[in-house]
Amino acid sequence: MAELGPLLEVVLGGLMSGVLYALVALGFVLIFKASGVFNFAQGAMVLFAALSLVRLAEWLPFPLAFLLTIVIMIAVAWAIERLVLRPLVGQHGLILFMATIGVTFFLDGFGQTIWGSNVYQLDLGIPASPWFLLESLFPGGILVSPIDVFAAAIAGALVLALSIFFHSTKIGRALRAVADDHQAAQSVGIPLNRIWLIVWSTAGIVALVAGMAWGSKLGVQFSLSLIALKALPVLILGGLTSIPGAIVGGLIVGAGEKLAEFYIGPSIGGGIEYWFAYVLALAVLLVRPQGLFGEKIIERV
Amino acid sequence: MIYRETGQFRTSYAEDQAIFRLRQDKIGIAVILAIAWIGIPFFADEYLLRAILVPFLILAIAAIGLNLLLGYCGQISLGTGAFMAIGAYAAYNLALRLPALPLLLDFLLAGLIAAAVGVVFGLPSLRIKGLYLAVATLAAQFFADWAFLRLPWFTNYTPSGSVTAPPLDFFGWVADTPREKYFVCLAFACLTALLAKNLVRSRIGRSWMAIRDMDIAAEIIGIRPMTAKLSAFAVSSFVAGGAGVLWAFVHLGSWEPLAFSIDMSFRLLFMVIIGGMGSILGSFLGAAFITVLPIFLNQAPGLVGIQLSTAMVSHLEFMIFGSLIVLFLIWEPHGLARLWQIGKEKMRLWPFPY
Amino acid sequence: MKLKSLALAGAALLSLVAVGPGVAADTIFYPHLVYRSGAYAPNGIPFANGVADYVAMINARDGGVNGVRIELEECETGYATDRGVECYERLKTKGAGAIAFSPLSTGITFALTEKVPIDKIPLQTMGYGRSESADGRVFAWNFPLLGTYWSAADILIQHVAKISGGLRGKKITLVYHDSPYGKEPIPVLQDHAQKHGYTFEAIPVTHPGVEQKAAWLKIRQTRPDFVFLWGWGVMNSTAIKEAVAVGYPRDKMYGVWWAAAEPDVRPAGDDAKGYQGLALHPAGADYPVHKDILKYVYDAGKGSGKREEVGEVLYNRGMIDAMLKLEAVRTAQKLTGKKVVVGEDVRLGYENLELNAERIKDLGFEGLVTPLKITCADHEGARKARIHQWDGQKWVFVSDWIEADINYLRPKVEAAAAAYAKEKGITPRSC
Amino acid sequence: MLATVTPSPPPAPIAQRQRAIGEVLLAVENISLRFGGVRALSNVSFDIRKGEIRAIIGPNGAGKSSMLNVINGFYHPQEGRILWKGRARSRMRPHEAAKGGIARTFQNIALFKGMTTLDNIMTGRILKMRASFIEQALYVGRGRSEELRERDFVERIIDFLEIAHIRHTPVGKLPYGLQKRVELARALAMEPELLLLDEPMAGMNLEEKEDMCRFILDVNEEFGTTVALIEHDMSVVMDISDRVVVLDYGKLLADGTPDQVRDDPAVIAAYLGVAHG
Repeated sequence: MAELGPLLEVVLGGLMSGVLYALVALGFVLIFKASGVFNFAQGAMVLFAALSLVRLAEWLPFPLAFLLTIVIMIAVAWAIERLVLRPLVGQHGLILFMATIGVTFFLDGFGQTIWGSNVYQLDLGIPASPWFLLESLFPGGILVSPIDVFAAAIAGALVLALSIFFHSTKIGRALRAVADDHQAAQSVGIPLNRIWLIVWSTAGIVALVAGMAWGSKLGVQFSLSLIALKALPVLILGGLTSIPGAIVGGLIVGAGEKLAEFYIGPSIGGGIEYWFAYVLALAVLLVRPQGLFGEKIIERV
Repeated sequence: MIYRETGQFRTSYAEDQAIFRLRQDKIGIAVILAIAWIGIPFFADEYLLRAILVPFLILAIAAIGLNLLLGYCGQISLGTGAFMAIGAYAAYNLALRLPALPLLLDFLLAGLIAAAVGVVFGLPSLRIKGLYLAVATLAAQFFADWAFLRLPWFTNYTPSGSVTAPPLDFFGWVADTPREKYFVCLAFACLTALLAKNLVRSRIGRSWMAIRDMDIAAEIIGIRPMTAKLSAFAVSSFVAGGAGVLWAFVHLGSWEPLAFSIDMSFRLLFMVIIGGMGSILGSFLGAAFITVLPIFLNQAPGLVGIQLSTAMVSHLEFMIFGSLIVLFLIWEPHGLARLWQIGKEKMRLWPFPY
Repeated sequence: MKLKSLALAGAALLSLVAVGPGVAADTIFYPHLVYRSGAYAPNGIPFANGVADYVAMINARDGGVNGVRIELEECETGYATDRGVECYERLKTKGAGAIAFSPLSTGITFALTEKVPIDKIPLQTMGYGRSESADGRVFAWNFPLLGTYWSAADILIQHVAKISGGLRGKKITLVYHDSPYGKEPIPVLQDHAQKHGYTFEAIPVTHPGVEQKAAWLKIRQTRPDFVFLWGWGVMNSTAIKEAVAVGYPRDKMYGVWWAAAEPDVRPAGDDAKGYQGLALHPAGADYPVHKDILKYVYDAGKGSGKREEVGEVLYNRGMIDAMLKLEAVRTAQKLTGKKVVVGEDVRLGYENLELNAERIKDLGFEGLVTPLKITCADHEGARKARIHQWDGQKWVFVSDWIEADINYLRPKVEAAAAAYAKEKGITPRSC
Repeated sequence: MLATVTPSPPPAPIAQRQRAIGEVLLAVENISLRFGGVRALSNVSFDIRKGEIRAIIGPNGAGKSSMLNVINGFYHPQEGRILWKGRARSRMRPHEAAKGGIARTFQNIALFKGMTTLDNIMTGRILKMRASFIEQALYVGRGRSEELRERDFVERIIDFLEIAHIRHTPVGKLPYGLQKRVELARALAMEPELLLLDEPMAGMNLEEKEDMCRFILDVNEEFGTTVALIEHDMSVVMDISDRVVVLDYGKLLADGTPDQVRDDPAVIAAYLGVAHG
C-alpha cells in the first residue's frame, strides 16, 4: 500500500498534465483537420491569448476582458487566414508548416511588445493548495491539485462543446465536409475561406482556454509558448486528425513521462521527461505511422 | 552590358557542366574569393572578424548542411542544433581522450560520428514523411540536449557542465588570433561549399532532388529511397557536425549544451528559408542575413535618431524574422539566392529588357 | 523594384554594421549585457533597470565619474551564451574601450572567462559566476564580488543548521536549474552533507523550468526537511507554485539570492507567503541613493522602468552592481591619473577597491551593502548574506548577516583554481 | 547556346535491328489485385514479347493503370505471379523493377519539377553511374568522367526528341506537351528493355500526337525497346501497336492483333456508348 500511494499520485498528476497537453493539441487537430495545416503557432497563440487576457483583466472586469480576448483571438485568426494561409493555398504541407513557424516568432515578439515580458499572475479564484483523498487508505493520502481538476473539467467541457458543434450544427457539418475533401466541399458551395476563418477562430478560443489553464497553473509568461513543443508528440501519438486521439495522446504522454521521470529518471541522470514524449511518439510512429487514432494514409500512385 | 554571355561559346559538355559557366561569374567568384582571402584579413578589425565573420562562416557551413537535407532532399529537420552539438562534444571528447590524434582528424571523426547519429535519426524518414519527420528530428534535438546535460561522461565530469576547447593546433600551427581563426573558418567554408556543390551536381545530388520533387517517380527510375534519404541525412549531419565543432572550438571556446539548443536549429532553418532552399549560395546569403540583422536592428535606429529600448529591439527581431519567413515563403520560396539570380538575369538583358 | 530596394537595404545594412554609431572618445564606455525578452526577462528587466538608472543618475548628478561622462550601451543576450559572446565581441572595443563586463549569466561567464585575459577586460560577476574565480591569482580578470555560489551554499547550510540545531539525519534537496549556474553549489552541498551528516539529493530542472511536476512529486514522497532552490527566471515562480500544489511548506524552502526576488513570488500570489531566500542586500527604496535616482532620473522622466518598481530586490542588485563597477573605475582613475580609463586600468581599480562604512554612506548605500575589500588574491571582497522571507507583500529579514566560512571555502577555491591553472597552463600570480 | 557543340562520338554503338518479335519478355499470370473490398484486377493473364509494341486498352476504371503499377512494382497483387524473362518475380519495389530494365511514364506527369530538363533526363542515368561518394564530392575520377559520358548519352536523347532548346529550363515551367516528352526522354535514358507508357498522348493536340507516335515508333525501331502503352485514342493504338490487350472491370476481355481485337464482339459490346478517343 505504501508503494501504491506514490504510484497513484504520479499517474494522477501525469494524467492531469496530460489534460493540459491535450488542450493545446486540440487546437492543432482542429486546424489540421479543416485546413491541412500543421499549425506550429498554436503554442504562440496560447501565450498570446493568455497574455491578452491577463493584461486586459488588469484594468477591465474579468468577463469583459475575457470577451475582448476572444475578439482579439478572432482578429488574430482572421489575420493569419488572410495574410498567411490564403496566399499559400495549395502549397506543400511543409511550406505551410514553416510559415506557421514564422507566425510563431511574429506572435512571440508581438505579444511581448504590446503586453510585456514579465510573469503575470492569472488568478481564477481556484485554491492552489492540494486536496488529499483517501487518507484512510494511503499514508498521507492521494494528492490532487484543484487547478488540475479545474483544467480537466474545462478540457472535458471543451471537448463536449466541440463534439456538439461538429456533429449538430450546420457549420460543424460543413467543417467535417471540408476535412474530408476540400475540393468536394468547395464544389457543393461551402466557402472555404469562411470555414477556415471559423476553424482558426475556434482554435484561437481553444488556445485561450488552454492559456487560462496553463496560466493559472504556472503564471503567464513567455515560456507558455514552449508548451507547443510538448503538444507535438501528443499529436503524433494520437493521430493528427483525431480529437479523441489528442485527448488520449495527451493522457498517455502526461502519465507516461511522469512515471518515467519518477521511476526510471533517477537511475539515468534525471530530466528524461524532457525527451520522453518525443521518443515515445517516435516509437509509435515507427509501428503505426498514422498514430493511434489517425486515419490510415493510403498512398495513390 | 558587362554581364553578358554573347560571344562565349562552350565547346564541350565539360565546359557546360562547370560550376560557373559564364566568364563573368568566374571573374566574380575570383574577386569574392580574393576579397575573402586577401582583402578582408587585411583591413577587417578584430570585431568584424570575431563577432561577425567567424560566426557567419560557421553558420553558413551549418546552413549548407541543413540545406542539403531540406532544400535538396526535401526532408525537414528541426534538429540541426543537435547534430552540431554531437560534432562539438565528439571532437571535445576525442581531443581529450585521444590526445595523440591530430586535431584535424578529431574534426573529421567528429563529423563522422555526427553523420552516424544522423543516419539513426534519419531512419524514421523511411516510414514517415514531412511533418512527422519534423517530430523525429525534434526528438533528436531534445535527446541530445538532455544527453550532453545529464550524462557527465560527455563533459568529462566537469562540475559545471561547461567544457572548454583545447587550443586550435593544426600540425603545429596554432590558430589563436582572430585573423587566424577567420582563415580556419574560411577554409572550411570554401571547402564545404565546393564539396556540397559537387555533390548536388552529381548523381547523389540528383537522386536527392528526385526524392524531394517526387519520391514515387524517383523510385521508378531506380533510386532507392532509403539510400538517398539516409545519405542526405548522413552528409547533412556530417556538415552540421563539422560546423558544430567550429562553433564550439573556434567561436565559443567554452560552451554548454544550451549553445546548441532548439533556438540554434530554428535559426538555421530561417537561414535556409530566407537564403534559399536548394541553393549553396543561398546558405551563405541566409547566414549573412540572420547574423547581421540583429546587429543592424541594434544600431540602425540610433543612427537615424530613434531611441528603441533593448527589449523593443529584441522583440522587433522576433517579429521581423517571423514576417520574413512568411513573406519569403509566399513570394520567393527560393529566397535571397533566387532574387540574386533574377538580378543577374536582368543584368544580362540590360539595357534591352525584351 | 523589389531588387533595387533590396540591394540598397543590403548596402545600408553592411555599412552600418561595419561602422556602427560612434561613441565619443572622452567618455567612459560601459557595456551592459541584458535580457529584456524571453523566458528570463522577468528577472533580467529589473536588474537591467537598476544598472541603467544608477548610471543615468551618476551622469545627471555628478556629470559622470569624476566629471567623465559614462556612455552605457545595452546588448540583448536572451540569456543565450552565443548571443552573449557576440555582444561581448561587439562592445569590447567600442568607444575608448569597455571598462568591464557583467554578463548576468553563468554560462556566458564561463565562455568569457577564456576571452577576457586576452582582451584585458575585467569580468564582474557579482553574486554569480565561477566559484573558483574568487582566487585572483589564477583568475586575474574575474571578480565574483560579494559572494560566489559556494559562499551562498555555505551560508544556507549555516543558517538551516542553526535553526534546526544541527543537521544530522536531516534531508536536504536541491532543486536546480540544469545549467552551469544551477550545478555550481552541488560540490559544496555534497561536501557539507558528509561533514554535517545530512542526506543530500539534487533534482535538475531543465531549461526554462516550467516542467517540475515529477520533481515535486518526488519531494512530496521523500519529504526533505529543507528544499534549496537554485532557479532563475520563470523556473522560480513555477517551483513555488508546484510546491503549493504538492503541499510542501514554503517556509522550508530557501532560494539562492537569484531565486528570492519579487518576480519569483508574485505569480504565486498569497501562496508564496513564508518562502525564504538569501539576500545579498535589502529590498526597498528608502535609501539615500534611491532618493537621488528618483530625483535625477525619474523626475526628469528618464527612468527605465516604473517608478514603483524602484527598490525591488533585483533592481537594487543592479544598482549595486553598477555602483561597484563605477567605484572600481573611480579607484582606477585615482591610481592611473587618467580621466578615461579602460579595462586594464579598471582591473587595477578592482584589485584596490575598498569600500568602508564611511564611503558606503557617502555613496548613499548605507545599509544596502556591507564593507568590502578586494585584493589581488581575493576577488570576492565580501561573502555575507541575510535570509529574508516573503510576507505576501514584501521581503522581511529573518536573520542577521551570515558570513560564509572562508577557512572552509578558501582551500576548495584554491584547489579548483589550481586545477584550472594547470589545465590552461596559467602560472598563478604571487600576491 | 549549345548550337556549336560538337558531340563526341557515342560511347557504345546502339545495335540496329530488324523489327522482329522475339520471345516472351514479360508474362503476367492470373493476377488479382484488391484494395480493401474493391477488385481492381481479377485473374488477368497476358504476355509481352521482346521488341513488340503492346497496347493495353479499356474503358475508364478498367484497371489499366493498376496493371502497369503491378508490373513495375508499385502494387503487389494478392494472387498471381509475374514472369520477367522467364523468371518468376517475388515482391519487388519499383526501384528494383527499374534495375531489372523496366521504365515508365505516368498519366499525370511525374517529373522532378524543381530540376531542369537536362537534370531530369540525367536522373535516368543514375543506375548506370558507379562513381564513389568521394569521387562525386571531389568531382574527380569517375565522378567527373561519368558525368561527361552520361551527359553525352543524354544529349543524344535530347537531340532525338528535339528538346535541345529547353535543356536548361526547369521542367515546371514547360508546357504540357513538352513535359510529356521530357518524361519520355527520362524513361529512355534508362535504356530500358521494357518501356511502360501510361497515356503518353493524353491531352495533346493532333500535331503533338503525331510527334509522339513518331517518337514511340522510332524508339521501338532504333533502340529495339519493347513498349507497353495505355492509350485511349483508338486510331493511334491500331496504327502503332503489334498486339492489343483489352481490359474491362479488371478482367481480360480480349487479346490479339489490332484487327482481331477490333472485330471481337465482346470488345464492341464493352465499348458501346463509350466515346472512342
